[in-house]
Parts: sequence; C-alpha cells; structure tokens
Amino acid sequence: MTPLDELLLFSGLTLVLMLLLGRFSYAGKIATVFYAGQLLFLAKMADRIIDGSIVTFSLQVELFGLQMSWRFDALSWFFAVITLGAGLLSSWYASGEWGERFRRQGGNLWLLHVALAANVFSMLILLGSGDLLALFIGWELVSWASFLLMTVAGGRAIQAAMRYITYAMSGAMAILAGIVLLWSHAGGLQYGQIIDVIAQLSQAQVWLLVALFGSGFAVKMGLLPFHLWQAPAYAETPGPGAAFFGAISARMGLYAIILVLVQLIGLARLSELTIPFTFLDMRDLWAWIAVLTIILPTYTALRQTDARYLLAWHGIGQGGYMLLGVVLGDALGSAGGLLHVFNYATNQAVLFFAVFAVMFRTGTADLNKLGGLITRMPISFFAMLVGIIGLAGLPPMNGFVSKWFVYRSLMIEGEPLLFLGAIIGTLGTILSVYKLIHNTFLGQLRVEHVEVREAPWSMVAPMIILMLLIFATGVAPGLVLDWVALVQSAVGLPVVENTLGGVELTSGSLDMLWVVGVLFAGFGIGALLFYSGGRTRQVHQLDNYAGGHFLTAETRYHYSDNFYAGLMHLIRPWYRGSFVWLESTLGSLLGIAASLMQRLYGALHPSIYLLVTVVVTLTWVLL
Amino acid sequence: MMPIEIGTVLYAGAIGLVVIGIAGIVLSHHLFRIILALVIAEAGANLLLVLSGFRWDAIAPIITGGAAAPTMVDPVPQAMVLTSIVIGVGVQALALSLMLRAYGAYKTLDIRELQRRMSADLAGEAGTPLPQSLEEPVGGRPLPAAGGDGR
Amino acid sequence: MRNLAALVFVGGLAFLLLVIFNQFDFAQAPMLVGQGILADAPDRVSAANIVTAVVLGYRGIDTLGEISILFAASAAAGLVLGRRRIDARRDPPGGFILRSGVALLFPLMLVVGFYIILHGHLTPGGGFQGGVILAAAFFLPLLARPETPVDHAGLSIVEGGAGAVFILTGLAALLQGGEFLQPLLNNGVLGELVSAGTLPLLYLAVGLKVGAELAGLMACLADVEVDEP
Amino acid sequence: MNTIVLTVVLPLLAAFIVPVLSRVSPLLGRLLGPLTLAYAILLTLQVWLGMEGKPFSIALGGFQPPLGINFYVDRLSLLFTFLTLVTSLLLWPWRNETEPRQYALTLLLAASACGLALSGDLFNIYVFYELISVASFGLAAATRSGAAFAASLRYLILSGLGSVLVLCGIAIVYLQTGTLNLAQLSQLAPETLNTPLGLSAFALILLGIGVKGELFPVNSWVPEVYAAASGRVSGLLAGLVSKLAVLVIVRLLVLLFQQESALHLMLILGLLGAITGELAAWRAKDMNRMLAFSSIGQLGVIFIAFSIPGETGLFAGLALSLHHLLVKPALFLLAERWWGSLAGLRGAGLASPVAGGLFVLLALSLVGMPPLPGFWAKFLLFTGLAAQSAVIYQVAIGVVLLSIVIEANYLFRVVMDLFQPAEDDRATVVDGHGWLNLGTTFLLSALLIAGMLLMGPLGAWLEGVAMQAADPVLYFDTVFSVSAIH
Repeated sequence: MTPLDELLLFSGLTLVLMLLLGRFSYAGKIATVFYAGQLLFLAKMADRIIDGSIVTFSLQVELFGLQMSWRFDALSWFFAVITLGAGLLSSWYASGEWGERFRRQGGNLWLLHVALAANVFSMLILLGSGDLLALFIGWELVSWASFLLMTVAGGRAIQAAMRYITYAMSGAMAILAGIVLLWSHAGGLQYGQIIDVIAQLSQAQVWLLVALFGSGFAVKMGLLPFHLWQAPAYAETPGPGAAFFGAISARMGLYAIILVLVQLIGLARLSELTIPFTFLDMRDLWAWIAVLTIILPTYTALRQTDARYLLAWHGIGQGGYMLLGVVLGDALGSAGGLLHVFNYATNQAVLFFAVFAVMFRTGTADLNKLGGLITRMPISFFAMLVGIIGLAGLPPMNGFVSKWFVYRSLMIEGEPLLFLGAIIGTLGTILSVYKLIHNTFLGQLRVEHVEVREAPWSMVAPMIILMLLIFATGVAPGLVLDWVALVQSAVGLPVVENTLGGVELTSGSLDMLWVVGVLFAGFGIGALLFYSGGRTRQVHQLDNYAGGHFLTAETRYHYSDNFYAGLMHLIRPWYRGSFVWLESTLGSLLGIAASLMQRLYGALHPSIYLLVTVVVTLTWVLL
Repeated sequence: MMPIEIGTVLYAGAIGLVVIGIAGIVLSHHLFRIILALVIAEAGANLLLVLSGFRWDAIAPIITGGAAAPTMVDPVPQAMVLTSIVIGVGVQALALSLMLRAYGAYKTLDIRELQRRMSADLAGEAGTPLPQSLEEPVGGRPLPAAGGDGR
Repeated sequence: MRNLAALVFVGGLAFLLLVIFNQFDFAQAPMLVGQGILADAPDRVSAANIVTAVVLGYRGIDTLGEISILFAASAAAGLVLGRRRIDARRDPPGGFILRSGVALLFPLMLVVGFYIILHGHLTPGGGFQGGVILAAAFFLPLLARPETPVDHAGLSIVEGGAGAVFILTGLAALLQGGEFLQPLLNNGVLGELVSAGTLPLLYLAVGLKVGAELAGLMACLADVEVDEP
Repeated sequence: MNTIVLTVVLPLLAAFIVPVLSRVSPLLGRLLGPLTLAYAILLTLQVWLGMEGKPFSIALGGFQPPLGINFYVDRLSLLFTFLTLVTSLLLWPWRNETEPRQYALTLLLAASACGLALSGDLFNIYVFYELISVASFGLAAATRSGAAFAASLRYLILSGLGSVLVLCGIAIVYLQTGTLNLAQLSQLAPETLNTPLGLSAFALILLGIGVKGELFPVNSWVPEVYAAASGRVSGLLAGLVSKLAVLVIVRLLVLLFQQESALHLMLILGLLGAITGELAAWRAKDMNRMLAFSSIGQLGVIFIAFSIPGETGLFAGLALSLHHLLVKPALFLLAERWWGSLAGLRGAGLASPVAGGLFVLLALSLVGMPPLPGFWAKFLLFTGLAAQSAVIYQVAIGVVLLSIVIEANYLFRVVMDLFQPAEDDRATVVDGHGWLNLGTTFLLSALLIAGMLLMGPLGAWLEGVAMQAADPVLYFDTVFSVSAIH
C-alpha cells in the first residue's frame, strides 16, 4: 500500500461512513476526526513530496486502450492540504450546535455531511489524476459533488445550483472536446504523450485547445465572463459548505489551469499564440481576464447587502490574483499566485465562519439589519478583523505577502496597466470589507440584538485556529513558501528563493519578521502616546448628539443603508449587468429554438416532412 | 423526339399510383381518404415489385403438362407481392378500426381537428398548458434568475 | 399555399422515381434467384405452381410472418374495438332475397374456397385467395341475419389452431433433424392433387387461418358501434 | 444450433394459442408468454455457448441460400435476440386485467424482433418489420383512450407511408441485382449497388425503416404515442423496437451500401435528430413527452455513431444502443407513476426516495457522468468521430456536446423538482411506486452498475462483436459455406 492508497481508501471510507451514519448527531464529530486522519495520511506523504518524488496509486485501470492512473506530486499535495484543512475545519464547525440548529430548522444534515465528504473525496481523486482521462473523470465527480452540496439548502439554493450545473456541464463538455482533440492526435492521454504531441501541433490547433480547456476551467474558477453562477451558488450553501466552497472548490479550476496550460502546454507556447486584430498574445489575454476578474466582481461585491453574497463575490475576484500570479510565470509572481491560494483559503474560511456565527445568533446576514455586535461577539469580531485584514492585503496578515509578491512581480515584469488594474481591485476590496465589518460589528447595537451572546465554542474554535494560522503565516510566510517552491519545481516554473520571513531579491527583499516588528513597535508607541496622553472618559454608545441636539436612545444613527452611494453612482454606468444580459440573451435564443422544435414536432401533418425529406435526399443522391 | 418505351409507361403507371397515394396522404384531411390513399400507394409499390420480375414473352410460372416452359416470369416477386398484399390488408383493417375508435372518441374525421383535440386531451390529462397556445410567449430563460449581478 | 408546395414536392417525387426506374432495362430482370428456383423447384418441391413452391417452400418463413401479421392485425383490432355491448342496437335483418341468396351461396362458396385452397400447389390460387372466399362465405350470413351473434370463440380457436398447425408442421421437420419448415412426406407426382409433400397441408392451414382472421376482422368492424355525429 | 429458429417460432406459436388458452384457463394464459420467453432465453444461451464465437447460418426449410431464406447468426444478432427476449420478459404486461390479446401482441413483437435480428433476407426483413409495426400499433392503442387511438392511427399512417418507401427501395435492389439474399447482395454490392441508384435505394429504405428508429424527420409520432401509451409499451417501443430498426439499417449499411454518401446522409439526419430532439425535450412540460423527445435525441446520437465508417462506428453505436436500451425503459417505468405535468412532480422523490434515487442514477448515466456506462459509450463516440477527417464529423462532436449540456439541464431540473418539498396544496401528488415497476427499474439499474464495474471486459467483448459484424466477407463466407457442409 502506498500512502496514496491509504489516503484515498480512508477518504472513501469517510464517505461511506457518512452515508451510513450521517443522520446521527455525532456524525459531525466522526467526520472531523476522519478528516484529521486523512490529513495525517497526507502528512505521511510529506517526506516523499519533499524529495521531489511522486506518490502513485496502486490501482491502474485500462479501458479501451487508455491507461488511467492516479498519483500525487507537490502540486496535488499542496492543494490537497488546503482541501483537507478546509474540510476538517468546516466539519468541526458543523459538528456541534450549528448542526443541531440546522437540523432543527428542517435542514438535511445527512446530506450536508455526505456532500462534504463526497466533495473532499472527489477533489482528492481529481488532484491525483495522472492523465487527462482521469482528470476529466475527477473533474466531473467534483462538479456533481459540488452540485450535491449546493442543493442542501433547498429553495433559492436549488435555483443557484441549477445555474451552476448548466455552466459546469458546458465547461465540462468544452474540456471533453479538448481531450478528444488531443486524443485524435496523440492516440493516448498520458501527460508525457500529450506534451510531445502539443509540441508538434500547429498554432491554430493549440489555439483551439487553449480556448476549449481554458474556457472549461475558467467556468469552475468563475473567471469572466463565466462568473455569474458562482456567487449565488456559494452564498446560498449553508455555513460550513459555503466556507468549504469559498476556501477551495473554485481553486480546482486553478489547479487544472496550472496542470494543463502551464505544465502541459507551457506559458512560452501561450505567448506565441497571437490574438487576431489585436497586439495581444494568449498570455496577455489571460492576464487581462485575470485583472478584469479582479475588478468587476470585487466592485459587484461592494453593492451586496447580504454578507454571504459580499464574500462570495469577493471570492471570484481573489481568484483573479491567483491566476494573474500564475500567468506572470516568473518565480515571484507564480509564488504569489500559489501562496494566495493558501492565504485566501484561510481568510475566506474565517470570514464565512464569522458571518455564519453572526447568522447563527441573529438569524440574518443582511448588512442593513446588523451593527454594533462587537461588544456581544468579540471573538467573532476579531476573527472577521483578521480575515478582512488578510483579504485586503495589509500587514501583518498573510494576504499581504501574496499580494505583495504579485504586485512586485508586475512591477519587475513591467506591466503598469495590469498593475493599475490590480490596485483598483484592491481598493474595491478594502472598501467592501470595511463595509462588511462596519455594518456587522461596528456602530450602534440594534435593540433586538442586545441579548446576543458569543457563538458556541464548537464554532469559535475553528475561527481561532484560522486566526492563528493567518497571523503565523503572515509573520513567517516561509513556512508555506517552502511548499510553494516545491510546487513550482514540480510544475516546471522558476523557483522562488525564500527565507522564513519572505524573499531575498536583488531589487529589494521582503522580510515579514521585520515588517511585523516595526508594525508592532509602531502600535506600541501609539498606545504609549494614547494612554500617557490626556485623560480619557468612557461614554455610553448612545450618548450622542448631532447638530447641537442630544439624541435620545430611540434614535439610532448607525449608517448602513445605501453604503458608498456616491461611488456606486459613479461606477454604475461601467457595468450595468452586461453579463447578465448576455446570459439571458443566450437563454432566450435557446428558448426560441426549443419552441420552434416543439412546433416542428407538433405540426399537423408529419407525412409532409417525410415527403420533403425523400425528395430532397433523392435529389441529393441522384445529382 | 425519343420514342417512349413501353417500360416507361408501365413504370409510370406504378409510380403514378405510388405518387397519387402519397399526394393523397399529404393533401387530404379526411382520415378515410388518407387510409384509401395509403391503399393506393401500397398498390403502386406492389405493381413496382411485380414489374421487377417481368420478362417479354414469358408465361406464368406454373408447370402445365409436366415440364417447365423455357421462359417463365420470375416467381419470386409474385410471391413477395402476394405476401405484401396480405400485409396491406391487415394494416388497412387495423387502420379502419383505429379510425372508428378515434372518431368515437373525438367525433371528427378531419385529421387537423383530430390532432388538435388529441393534443388538448393529452395536455388536459397531464395538467400542462396547451402546447403552442398563444398565452405563452415564445422563448424563456434556461437559467433561473437567482441573485445575479443585479443584487 | 401549403398545398401548392406539397403538390410541387409530389411532382418532384414522381419525376425522381421515374428517373430512377427508367434507368433499368425493362423486362430484362436479372433473375439471379428466379432462374435458380425455376430450375430447382419442379424436382425439389414438385408443386406445379412454382409461386406456391416459393411461397410455402423457399420463402415459407415469409408466409409465417405474413399470417402472423394478419393475426396481429386482428388481435390489435379486437383489442381496439373491444366487445360489443349486450344492449347494443343491431341492423335489421335482411330481406327475403338476401336471406335465400345467402342460403344458396354459402355452401357453394365453401366448396369453391376449399377447392382453391387445395389446388393451390397446382393452379393459380391457394390459401390466401381461398381463405378470403371462405371469409366472405362466413360473412354472408352476417349480412342476412345481423342478429345472429358471431361465434368469436370458434373463430379464435380456428385461427389459433390453424396457425399452430402451420408451426407444428414446421417443427416436426425440425424434430426429425431437418430444418424448420423443411417439406416432409413424399413429393408425389408433379401435377397431381396429392403431391408436393406437406405443401397442401400448409396451404390448408393458411387458408383456414386467413379465412378465420378476415371473418373475425369483418365481424369486429361490423359489430362496432359508432355514435352518429 | 438450428434451434435458434425457435426464438422466433415459439413466441409466434404461443401468441397464436394464447387467446384460446386464456378462455380455457386464465392462469395458464397468463403464464404461457413468460414461460415461452424464458425458454427462448435459455435456448439463446445454449446456442451462444455452442457457437464459440463463430458465426453460422441456417437455411430455413432446407432450401439453401440464395434460393431460400437463411438466418444469419453471429454474436451481434444473437446479442440482440437475447436482449429482445429479456427486455420483453422484463416489460411483460403482468397486470391482472390485461387482455390476452395484449399478451399475444407482446409475444408477436418479441418474435418479430428476434426475426429482424436474425434474418438474412431483404424481403424477409421487410415482413418482420411489418409484423413489429402492426404489433406496436396494437400495443400503443392498448390503453384504449381516445388519445391512444388517435396517436396510434397517426403513427400507422406515417409508418405505412414508410413501408411503401421500403418496398420501392426493395424493388430497386431487386431490379438491379435479381436477388434478395443479403450475403449474395453483399458480394454483388460493390459493382451493382455502389451507384446513385443503390444510394437512392438506401435513402428510401433508411427513411422507411427510420420511422421506427425515430430518425429525424419521420419521428413526429414519437411524443404523442409515448404520451398516450403505457410506460411498459413506451419502454418497449423506445428501448427495443427503435434499436431493432437501427440494427437493420446498420446491417444493410455494412453489407449493401458501404458508401461515403450513405454514411453522410445518416450522419446529417442523426445530427438534426439529436439537436431537435434535445431542444424540444428542453421545452417539454410533462414527463412522458420529455422522455419521448429525449429518446429522439439519443437515437439521433446513435445514428451519428453508426455513421462512423468501419468497426469503430459499430462499436460506439452498439455501446450507445445497449446503454439506451437499459436506461430508457427504466425511465419510462419510473415515469408511469410520475405521469403528467412536470410542475406537479414536486416532492415526488421525497415521497418515494428509492424511485427518486434510481431516477438520479439513470439521469446521470444518460447525461454521461463518468464513470457510469453512459460516459464510456459517449467517449467511444467522441474518439470515433475525432478520428474522422471530414469536417462534418467534427461538427458532430460539437452538436453532441451541446445536446449533452441541454440534456443535463432539463433532466436535472426534473431531479430538483422531485426532491423539493411540495407546495402545500399539491402535497398529495404521488404515493409510492408499484413494486413491479420499481423492481424492474431496480434490476435495470443494477445491470447498469454491473456494466460500470465490468466495463473493461464488457468493452473488449463488445468490440469483438462489432468486429465480427463489420466484416461483409465473413458474412458471405459463412452463409455460403453452409452448402458445403450439408
């Protein structure tokens, strides 16, 4: 038994256990233990991964002359760690009071556990794929497992899931077309064969290949213009599911992009493909898609009034940073992109956990109906604070490091326009996460929330773990960068030279230990000044006045409605739902075609078709 | 002008029957006429088959006087036509009984009206809106509108 | 407008079919199989009517299929039309001339029908033609006396039994080690009534089956009640 | 070995005596059909084991081909004989109130389907084709509703028109060659039928038989008939009869009409069928119509597969046909209880979770989710299409991919409805499924799973079947070596 055998078997066992035991109240705890076990098996592999060797799966299937095999390399391992970590914490989150409440409110907890286990299992299979056929099978399994998890909540979630599966199937079919195209040239689907064949293909064929694979993977990742499904689908999934999706699911698209576009086709080949009628090449196109994906969804997130939707829209935008980093392809940029996968997963998970903790206590995630919870739910507040600092890319949290890498790489590579785009995106991020924390935790407490308490420990514990993780990897990014470097060498990208605190570059290094040190020194000085300065007096939150008048306790002035009204007014013309328009136009066209077909079949006189066809065919045949 | 051969005339007769039958099926709306047209078309096809075994100056393939004549027409198409005529009879009888029953159910022999009433009947039973009714606009959204950009 | 289009297409079809069939040399049938059968049949099957030899011998399975189709049609028609209600209205009985005519014709038609069936292997005619005459013979009384009920049970026994006999005759050959439907018994002398092995027997079965089938079909159709519009 | 003829004859015999026997003893009447079919299945298995993979031919009546009619038995025809018998047994009308005539018709259908699979003579094929038609008209009308009569009648008229065309096609072939024996024709075909004339004969036969095979422009009977007929009959028609029609067309294509244009003709019609069927199914508002239209779409895909030249096409087509034969009847059986408007189905899956689960499994396989068998069948199709150089085959890949997306959309819309709690006022839609339908569906689904687990050996075996069937020379040699043996 290789370690991969053990891991996959154990993961399968988890799924079976959940199928059998999922409806009992202790299922969540069992699942948590089992995910921890899977993580241990993964850790067992670590030494081989560090050696740079590949861990194979014993079972190989040969069907119709095609070999199918599974194996883990550093890339798979890196993504698997995040997957299992997200699974572990999500399941922990769901294992206690949250799950109880969910079930009492009529939720299907069994389905939630099963779907989560199925997602983890199928992702491991996808990550382990050793050839394109196995990749496609894993891809489809992940798609349908995600679909299952999305349907757990019912109602609006079902609609979102239907939308997802339509996108996902279209994407999968594009991938299948690409695979078939490759098969017809290579006669096999092993990665080795593929690399050889791609080297011989003409530019037009590679172009088609990149378009097919790329659009298929882009759907999963939620890249423009295939992003519309993602936010509703993720946001409507119940708590742990949303955190799991937000943390890692969409990154399967990035995994596949790295595997196919970077490893098999190669970034250099992408640069050779020109886009007709423009001065761009394929690689530029991808970079620009990444930047647009950063900007548009982030500013859409700004408009959301539901905390879950706000986070979900953000998730789409953050995918853009990762793709941008990877497409840049130099050591620093790709390290930033890969590092951001990890960093973002931790940030997004902790944010979703905090939002769902608030929802657990208050029953709403509507940003216009919350406020002032900081005194009631301080740990959740801290969790969200850490999360948004990370998400916005500010020190001392880990998000800063990955974004710094990407920006720095953009500057080194001389891409000022892309840099500007990324900065605009970050601006939107900061604005919207501020809206999130302000409307939830700051300002005045609403009357109906006076009784609210901190979330139970089963939910708080995962948040604390994540907070520590975010901070630790922020201070010492070298912990993760070691793994990122392994991934880079496995994929064939230039490898980043890292230290514990950051990177050594000829043109200026980054050492987070110093940055954090200075930061805290600054905080310390500030605190010193504050406390040693003038007298301070505590006033009650409602002890206010405005325009020279004292406000009574009934008049709240917590300002949340129509947040950023001026900015919204300014940017609205730039993206007035154009993609929604595109989507619904396509849908309507399809609807019209379908109606015509029904009319065709419902026609009064079927014999006339027969006659016409006979005449047409005979004419064709005889001429 | 090329002389028209006898064969062309015979074929034209058979094909004419086929085509008249098909025209009848396509053009008429009365069920009974359609069934009759089917009979005519089948007759035409049978004629074509018989013609395919025809030879000049040949006799029917029946041995009289103990020995086979030197030239006989092909017996195989004759056997086939015998078979196909009987098949035709069976199908026509079934068509007639179905027609009687359909008439009993919908009180019409006009095939357009029949189709209309049948569709309405089926839709009514299934509890779906009438197909192609004017109340329903053409087209529709394939994807449910769930919290898209517009939120 | 639609009719006009349909007419154009019908015309086109006629033209195309003419073009196709005009390419054959008329009356020059290749007769690849036909010649073989003409040469082989007299000795092999010893039926003077070679078409009969083809129908029951060379292409016997076609004939089995064909009587099965008739059976299927009659069964389907029976299924569709269903049983007549007891209280259903019936046509008035026929007049004197019809009734006496029927009485005279009935035995005559029976004889003619059986004659045609039994001489199917010698002269033009056979089970199908004779069967139709038999059916007509049994249908005549129904015209004359609509009130007499048709014996559906008897008809179904005859049609089932005749079909079974056809198949069992074929199976007998199979059991004896030959092929299904292989002719049994001596061929006899070509041109005599008792010749051609089991062929007359098969034709009798076919004739009875066709007769019963058609009579049943017609009785069903005559029985059916359709409300006046 | 010549006992294989009994698979045709015994059901016929049973059909002839079933009405009489039912008068004598209703119990015997009910049991006769299933027993006959079961015995025929055993016979088929016996022949299967006896033939050791080598095709053979039976001269019916002892008259050697080409003078007489022969049955050609290779693995393909035997496979379809077996499937015919098994499917008819599974979809047997077990219900107590069934009229004996319906037993007879089902038996006739089974017999003629076996005959179609086995027959080696063009006109004999026509006869069996007519028998299967008449039996299916009767079965389609067996629910005795007005709609069933009207739909069946319209089906009959279209089918009758198709028969006329087939007869014209046969006349052309006979005029050109003077023989009807497929083996002899396969030898003559390269010189005599490889012409526009031969092609027009193929076009006529294709369109004629295509009526049963749900070929594109001649399939408008499908939705009405399936909406009006019972689930079991719809399953038989969609699963079995359509496959046999396709099988016949493929046999003729391989033996008689091996021309590029013939393949392209079938490909184009298949493409149109796939796209129109799936689009129409997408708009369908009730269960049976949806399944009917999707059946049209899938048959279109099967036609596309068979239009790939050589054994690749046969292999892919066979895989798709077998998969469809397994899945469609199962879906129709499930739909029998869920008959009616799709909107009224809310909560039905919650009411009977087993049925709902089976529906999901079948739908997933139909859509082609790996590693279910449906995926492998489609994968074979794609690889086969990709290996062709003509542009139209590349177009076909796109069309099939598009049709899969549409299919996934409407099938899973239904699945979602099934598992959503019903809106209060319509809570009483559906109770559980009858155990018979559910059991049969369960069995078919179990076969599907077994197929997935045994995909490797199954695929290799099916490839062998396809290879044997794709060889006209083998066909000729087999049929004409009979004379040497006797």
